[in-house]
This record gives sequence, C-alpha cells and structure tokens, in this order.
Amino acid sequence: MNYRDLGLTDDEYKLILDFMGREPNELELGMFSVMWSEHCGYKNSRPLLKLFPTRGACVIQGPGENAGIIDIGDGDALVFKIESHNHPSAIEPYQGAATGVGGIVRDIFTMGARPIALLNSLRFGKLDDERVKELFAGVVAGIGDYGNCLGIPTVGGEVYFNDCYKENPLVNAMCIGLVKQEEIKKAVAGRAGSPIMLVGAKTGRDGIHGATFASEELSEESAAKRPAVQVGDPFMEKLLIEACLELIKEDLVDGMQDLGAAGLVSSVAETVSKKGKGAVIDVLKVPRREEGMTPYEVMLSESQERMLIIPKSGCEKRIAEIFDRWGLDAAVIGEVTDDGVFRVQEGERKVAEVPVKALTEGCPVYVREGRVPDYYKEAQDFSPEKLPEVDLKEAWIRLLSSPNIASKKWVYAQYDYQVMTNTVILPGHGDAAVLRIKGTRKGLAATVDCNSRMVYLDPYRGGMMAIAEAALNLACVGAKPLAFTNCLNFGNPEKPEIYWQLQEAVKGMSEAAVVLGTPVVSGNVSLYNESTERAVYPTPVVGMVGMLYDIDKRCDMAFKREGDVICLLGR
Amino acid sequence: MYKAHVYVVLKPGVLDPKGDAVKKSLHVMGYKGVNEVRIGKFIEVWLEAESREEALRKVEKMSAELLANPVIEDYRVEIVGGE
Amino acid sequence: MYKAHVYVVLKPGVLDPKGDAVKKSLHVMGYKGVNEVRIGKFIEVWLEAESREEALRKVEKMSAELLANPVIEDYRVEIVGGE
Amino acid sequence: MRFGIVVFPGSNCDADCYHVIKDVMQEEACYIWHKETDLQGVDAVILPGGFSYGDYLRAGAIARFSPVMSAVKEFAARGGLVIGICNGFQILLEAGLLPGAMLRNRSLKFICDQVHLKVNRTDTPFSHLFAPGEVVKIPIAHGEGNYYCPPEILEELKANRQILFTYCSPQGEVSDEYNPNGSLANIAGIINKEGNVLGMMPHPERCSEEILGGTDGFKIFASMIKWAKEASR
Ligand SMILES: Nc1ncnc2c1ncn2[C@@H]1O[C@H](COP(=O)(O)OP(=O)(O)O)[C@@H](O)[C@H]1O
Repeated sequence: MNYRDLGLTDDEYKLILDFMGREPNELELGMFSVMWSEHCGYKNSRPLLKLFPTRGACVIQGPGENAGIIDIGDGDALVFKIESHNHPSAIEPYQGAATGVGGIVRDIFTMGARPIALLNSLRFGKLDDERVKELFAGVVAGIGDYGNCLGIPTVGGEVYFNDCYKENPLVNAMCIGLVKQEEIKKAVAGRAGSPIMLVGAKTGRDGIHGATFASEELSEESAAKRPAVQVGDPFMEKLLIEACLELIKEDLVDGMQDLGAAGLVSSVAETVSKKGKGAVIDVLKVPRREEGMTPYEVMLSESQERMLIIPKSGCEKRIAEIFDRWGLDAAVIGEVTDDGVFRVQEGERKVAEVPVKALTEGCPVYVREGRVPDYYKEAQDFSPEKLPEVDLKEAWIRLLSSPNIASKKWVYAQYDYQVMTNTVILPGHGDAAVLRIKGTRKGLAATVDCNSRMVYLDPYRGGMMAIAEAALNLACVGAKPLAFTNCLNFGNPEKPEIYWQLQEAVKGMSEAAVVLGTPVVSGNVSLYNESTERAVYPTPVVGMVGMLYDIDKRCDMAFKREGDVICLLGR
Repeated sequence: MYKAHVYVVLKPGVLDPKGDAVKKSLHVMGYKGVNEVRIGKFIEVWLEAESREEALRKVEKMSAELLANPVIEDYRVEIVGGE
Repeated sequence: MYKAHVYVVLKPGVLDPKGDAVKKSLHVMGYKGVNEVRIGKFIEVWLEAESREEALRKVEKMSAELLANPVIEDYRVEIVGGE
Repeated sequence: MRFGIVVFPGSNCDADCYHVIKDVMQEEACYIWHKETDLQGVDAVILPGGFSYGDYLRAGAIARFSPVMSAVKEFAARGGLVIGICNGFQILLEAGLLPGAMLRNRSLKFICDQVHLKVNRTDTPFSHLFAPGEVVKIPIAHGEGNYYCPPEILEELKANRQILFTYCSPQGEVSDEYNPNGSLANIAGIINKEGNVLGMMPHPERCSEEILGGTDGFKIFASMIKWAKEASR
C-alpha cells in the first residue's frame, strides 16, 4: 500500500522515515496514517484551538482527555463532551448515528462518570428530497434506539435543514456524566509490567481506516473505499458501563480507555504515552469475530463497544470476576513496557515497532493561510433597506411552517428523555434542558446551539453568537453558564476560504467565551465536510452546561397566568 | 397473483448483536452445541405480475431498493407460488 | 456440524405494522401490484449434533422455547447442511 | 414493606424504581440480581423497565429464562404482589404470567410522551386508592407496546375484568384517537385473574414526585403498600 493512498503527504512520509530510521512496513505505515489523520492528530486545527480560553475556577480537566470535567461543588463534578459522526451517518444513517452515541458515551464513563444525559445537534438537506428524509429518519431512530437502550435520557438538541447539508449531513452527539471527584479516572498507564486487557465486543473488520475516512471529502469513491459499516450493540455498551463503573467504585484500575477512531492503535498509544511508557500487544490474543484477520486489520479495526483496561497491581482476578458477572469476556492482550516503544507481535513474530511519541506527538501541524471568500464582502453589504416588501401575515405563516422553526416533537418523541427520573424541564418546554441532581438541591442545565447561517455570513460574529446563544439559553431556564464543549464542523481546511472561516469562527467563539467566563473543556473537530457539490456551512456547534444552585428557581418558557406582564429585554 | 419469499441476511463480517445474544442465551438454556446464530428477515410478498419472470424481476428490484439495506445486508428472492 | 434454517412468521390474523408500512412504501414507489407484505424472521443456526435427526429435534425445541412466541408466531425448521 | 427490584442485564429503570420506593415512598427496597433463585423474603416484586438483553429477538424473550423468573412465578402463585413496568410487562407476557404478546408500535417508532389512562377497577391491590373511573396522566416510553392477544383471550380479559388501564382522552373517552401504539382495546395494563400480578406499559415511577410534573404514579405504589400492610395485619 502506498502512503498516499493512506492520506499521508510526501513531507509527512519523510518525517516518518526520520522517526523510524528505516522504511516502515505496511502496518507501521497504517499506524501513522490513522494517528496523523486530522481526526486523531488535529494537524490543521491545533494552532487555532489554542485560542480558546481553557481556564476557569470550575475547570478540573480542560481539553486533552477523553472529556472535560467541571467542579459543581459538594465534591461532585460533571464530565462532558460532544463528538461528530458525520461521515458514517452519511453512508448508513441508522448505524452511523447509533455508533456515534455509543462513542461519546464511552468517552464519559471512561473517566469514571455515570452518563446522565445526551444531547444532539443535527443538520440535513431540505426535507423535500427522498434521500434526505431517509437520512433524517434513520439518524433520529439510530440516536433514539441506542440511547434509549442504554437508559440515558436524550434531553435536548437541535435540528436544522439547509441544502448545504444535503450530501453531507452533520450528526453531533453530546454526553454529560456525573462523578464524585475522588473517582475521576484518567487514561494513564504508569507501571511497566501491567497487563493490558481488552473487554467488550470481539474485534471484526469493521471501520478500518474510519479515522482517515473522516478526514477526507465525501465522493463517489468514498462509497467504494468506505470501511465496512459498524453496527452498534447498545446492549453490550450497557453491560460495559455497569461493569466499568463497578471497577472504578472498587478502585481496581490504573487506566481505562475506550477504543474509538483508530482502534487499538490510538487507545494503546494514548494510554501509555503520557508517562513515556511503551507497550507490547500480541494480536493473536485479541478475540476476533472473523477468521483470517491480519495484524493490520486487528490493530486498525474500529469495532465498537470495546474498552482497554490497565488493572492495578494484583486486581486482575477481581476484575475478571466483575466482568464475568456481567457476562463479559476480558482478554489480556499485552503489557505496558518501559522503553517508549509500541511493539506489535503476532505470536512470536514481531510485526511492528514504532516509537510511541512519534505517533502521539510527532504529527506535523499546519498553520495555513486563510483567504476572505468573495461571498463575504457581498454579505457585508447587506442592508435591510434592500429587502423586498412582503405581506407580514404571509411571511409569518411561512416562517412558522418552516421545518427549521416548527415543533421538533417528531424528533424528541422518539427519545426517552425521562429515564433516570431527573429531567425536570423536558424537551419542548424550555430553551435548555434541566435535570435535578438527586440528593441535592442542585440542578444542571444543558443546551447545544449554533446558527450556522450566521456563521457562514460572518464567521467571527457567528462564532460569538453561537456561544452567546448557548449561554442565553441556559440563563433563560435560571442556570449560570459554566463551561462548554464544541464540535467544529467545517469543510476542507486546505482551501483558504474554508480555513478562514475556521479561524474567524474560533476567534469569535473565544472572545465571547472570555467575556462570558465560560471556558472550553473539551471538543472535537470534523473537517472535510464537503461533497463534490459544495462545502457545508461552517458549523461550530456549542454544547454548554450550567448550574442551578436551587432547582426550585427554574423557569420554563410557558406563559403562566393571564394578566402577567410581558417584557422584552436587550437591544 | 404470485407469492415471493425474500431472505435478507447480514453480510458476512457484519456484527449481529441479536444473533450473539440469542446464541449466549441458548448456551445458558443448555444448548451448548450451538456455534453460531445469525438473525435475518424472512419477507413474504404477494403481488400481481404478468409472469413468473416479471414477478421475480419486480421483487428483485424492490429488494435492492427497499427490503434490504445494501450497505449491510444481502438478499435472495424466490417465487414460490402463483398462476 | 449442522446448519439449520428457522423461519418465523406472524400467525395469520396477527397485525403486522412493519409489513403494512413496507407495502405502503412499495405502492408509493410505484409497485402498485403488491397486495400484501408480511415480515418475519429468518434465523440461521449452526450447531453440533450426533445426527441430522438430533439436530432437527434440538432446533425444533429451541424454536418452540425461545426463537418464536407461540401467541403470535408460527415457525418452521429445516436442516440445510451438515455431515 | 420490602420491595424487591429485579435487575436483568439491560434493565434501566431499576434505579428509578429503587428511588421511588426508598426515597419517595419511604419503604424498604432491594435489588435482586437475575441469577438469584431466592427473593430474599420481599413482600412485592417489581420487574422494571429497560431493554433486558437489548430486547434482541423480542422484548422480554430472553429475560424470561433468567433463574430468578422461577422464583417470581412461585411468588406470584402464592399470591405475592408483582408489578411489571414496560419491559417488565413484556417479560411477564413472555413468561406466561399474563396472557398475550407485544407487537411493535403501529407507528413503528419508539414513543416517549405523556398519555392519559382510565382506571377501570379500584378493587385491586394496585388501584384501590384511585377514584372509580379516574383519569390519570402518566409517561410512556416504548417501541413495542402494541398489546395483542387472540380474540378468545380478549373476551376472557373482559369477562374477568382484567383490563386495569386503558389509554383514553384527558376526559376519559376511550377511542382509537387516544391509542398511542395500536394496542388491542386500548390496553395499557392488565392484571391476572387472581389480581396480584400487574403488567403495564406506562411508567408510574416517572410521575411519583411533584418536581417531575405529576404524582399520579404515586398512587399505584401507595395502593400496593396499603394493601400489603392491611393484608399482613
Ligand atoms: N435533535 C434533537 N434532539 C433532542 N431534542 C431536540 C432536538 N432538536 C430539538 N430538540 C428539542 O426540541 C425543542 C425545540 O427545539 P428548537 O426548535 O431548536 O428550539 P429553540 O429554537 O428554542 O432552540 C428543544 O427542547 C430542543 O431541546
């Protein structure tokens, strides 16, 4: 396989040769290609992400871990993150969206938190198109079925329809977890000689090169090149949640990491790299679903519902007991080493040997030049005087009948939003969802927002508005906005106009976040959201979380009594 | 009128969580010898057509378009009855 | 090892919401001649057994116990392969 | 009074039921793992909602083979109070503790909503605190709640007054318009002939506290508690 087919550039390949001191073999090249993809390596976005404010009194864990964590007092913390599953959903909407939910939920319980709420942000083409309808229905059903089965309420979200998303829908899922601060877990393996355990689903050929796939534009070819579609197994995930949280309660693990994009390669590399350790993995010990899988396939598979566990010394037996109780098999597939090298064995045969740091930190970073797109100047020339005269009544009716404004009950009625019996402001009743925290007087509020048309017309102000809207939505239910997560859904950053959109939007978001005192604690970047036709609107989705310190002081949006005064605040 | 049977199965290699759950529970019930279970769909279609061939052609087409999801499933059609 | 096919269908008279929906979509898609669609399950089971007869007996039994619900479903078993 | 809440792999309303019994009703609650064969001397059993075994194959189909189910059957046969909520109802049907079966909702979609129910009987352990003919508001959340049984069974259910809850309008009108899932005769919940086993699709544990927007579910648990306490006196 040629490195270019794997999405690596000539310069990147030279860098790899330097790290390796020799030609990499196919597996080694594959490991670099997934770790250095935009999805895992953030090579186009990292410099921009530095603009975001990440500090604040409430921040326990900022960006860099599986999810961000904030302090909400009394020893409690909230863990949250949003993530995209855009390209898989474009190919197979039901499974793509379902596995997107599965992935973000794993990010949360990996940190030791119990997932307590889900939200989602969805964007599709216009509903008069049959394929779009299918995508829409499939995505909503996929999100619903997965979250419903897990018993995590899906409490909020947004849906928006515009032609720019016709070929490339956006499917972002957010999860919030609750954890006692002393039970927070990070994905760190610190002790050479620790076994590395893999638990959950068996490994199949699905999703190989999903990470690279997510980092390319959608084209006719991608249909042919696409990885075998991953099918979600929410029941397996539910068992994993319960079993993994038990391990944490009993303090049995050093490190825990979910397997997401780039499968074993990235989860192992990321777990051992923080303390400068290495690892050796024997692919023959990985339980498989299919016969004849090569080391390449085993290492790069993105099969869902799998977790990596690094046990505390002497806890292996108890861990095995707990997994057995939940009907899960855990396999020891390798061990942590001291030498900073990632070694892959196939039994006796060594099949790959790569310096861990080269994978996790070696990825080059690109600072690109942006260019102001032509449409922007036109948009700036806008003035309300240029608008045509319209009949106000007709305009009003047309607005109300737009799917973008109409009730979203069709969507949220498919989501169990009440399981866990915490949801006190239900979908459709407030600008943000509100959940009580049992045993306290506190409540948490959460919302996801982005007006992508505004971001398109003016990325800088649009970025600001996304943050401001989220914060306002929280304020409207009576919550103090605390921190946010975000998913930057943009087109191909190698195009200067797109890079400019990205840059400006991040600047705007950052400025607004500083003013409002709401730092970012986690996020995800999804670039290359383009088809041969067009790029999507720049869509930096903001998921914001806030607190009500007295849940009785909450407010939904219904008018309460005849005769009450109606005020309009602001300018 | 003709009657067709459509068998829809998951492509080889595609995870079948339902089949796996059923296999496990069969083991618990004492059917230890069960090595694998895959769960697909069995669809019966009654339709008007000029001939057996046309019926087959039609059902093949609707299977590809709607009854099976080509991304993860394979299908097979059989005409089993009709004039 | 033997391979069995189990066909599970809804009993006559039991409503099939999914089949009805598929029929309607087929009409919308232009397949006007479709009179009825019923959606059941097609289950493949691979199992160890001493003989074809034993395999059949076992799969019959697991179908009655688990694979089909006698209140709403009928089933049929076929051994299709094995030594 | 002590409630045992059965936990199957995939149950997900177990903790909600526990919370209601313990914190709201202020009674004793314990979890019973599905592999247990002993019910720890509880006075009532709750089969909670969720997706036991992922609801793969058919909702409740696999759960009925859990070892605990034999104990539940014996308990029910001795007159113990058993309530199956949502997935718990589906399990009771699959296990034959109640007649009938569940089909997919006629909309083919999962439905999460608030519905109204008519309480058809107030002489049962689960409903004696309601007023005759009372209409209650209660949440539903299910994909397979379309109750079905053969016509002769339906006749029996009617003759024995086993249909405890029917979907209806806010005013109590029972008609197809107010049937959320296509269920036969608008059935939302049925009891066995003896009256000690209830299966219902709606979730009383989700409306037993003011903060959750309603307390109609509270009366079901309160009825059970009062009934059991009086019976043991
Ligand atoms: N994809 C979705 N998932 C869950 N809830 C959603 C989704 N889309 C919209 N909602 C819910 O529907 C309600 C109305 O949404 P929306 O029309 O976007 O309102 P607003 O304009 O006030 O944000 C909100 O409660 C929102 O959380």
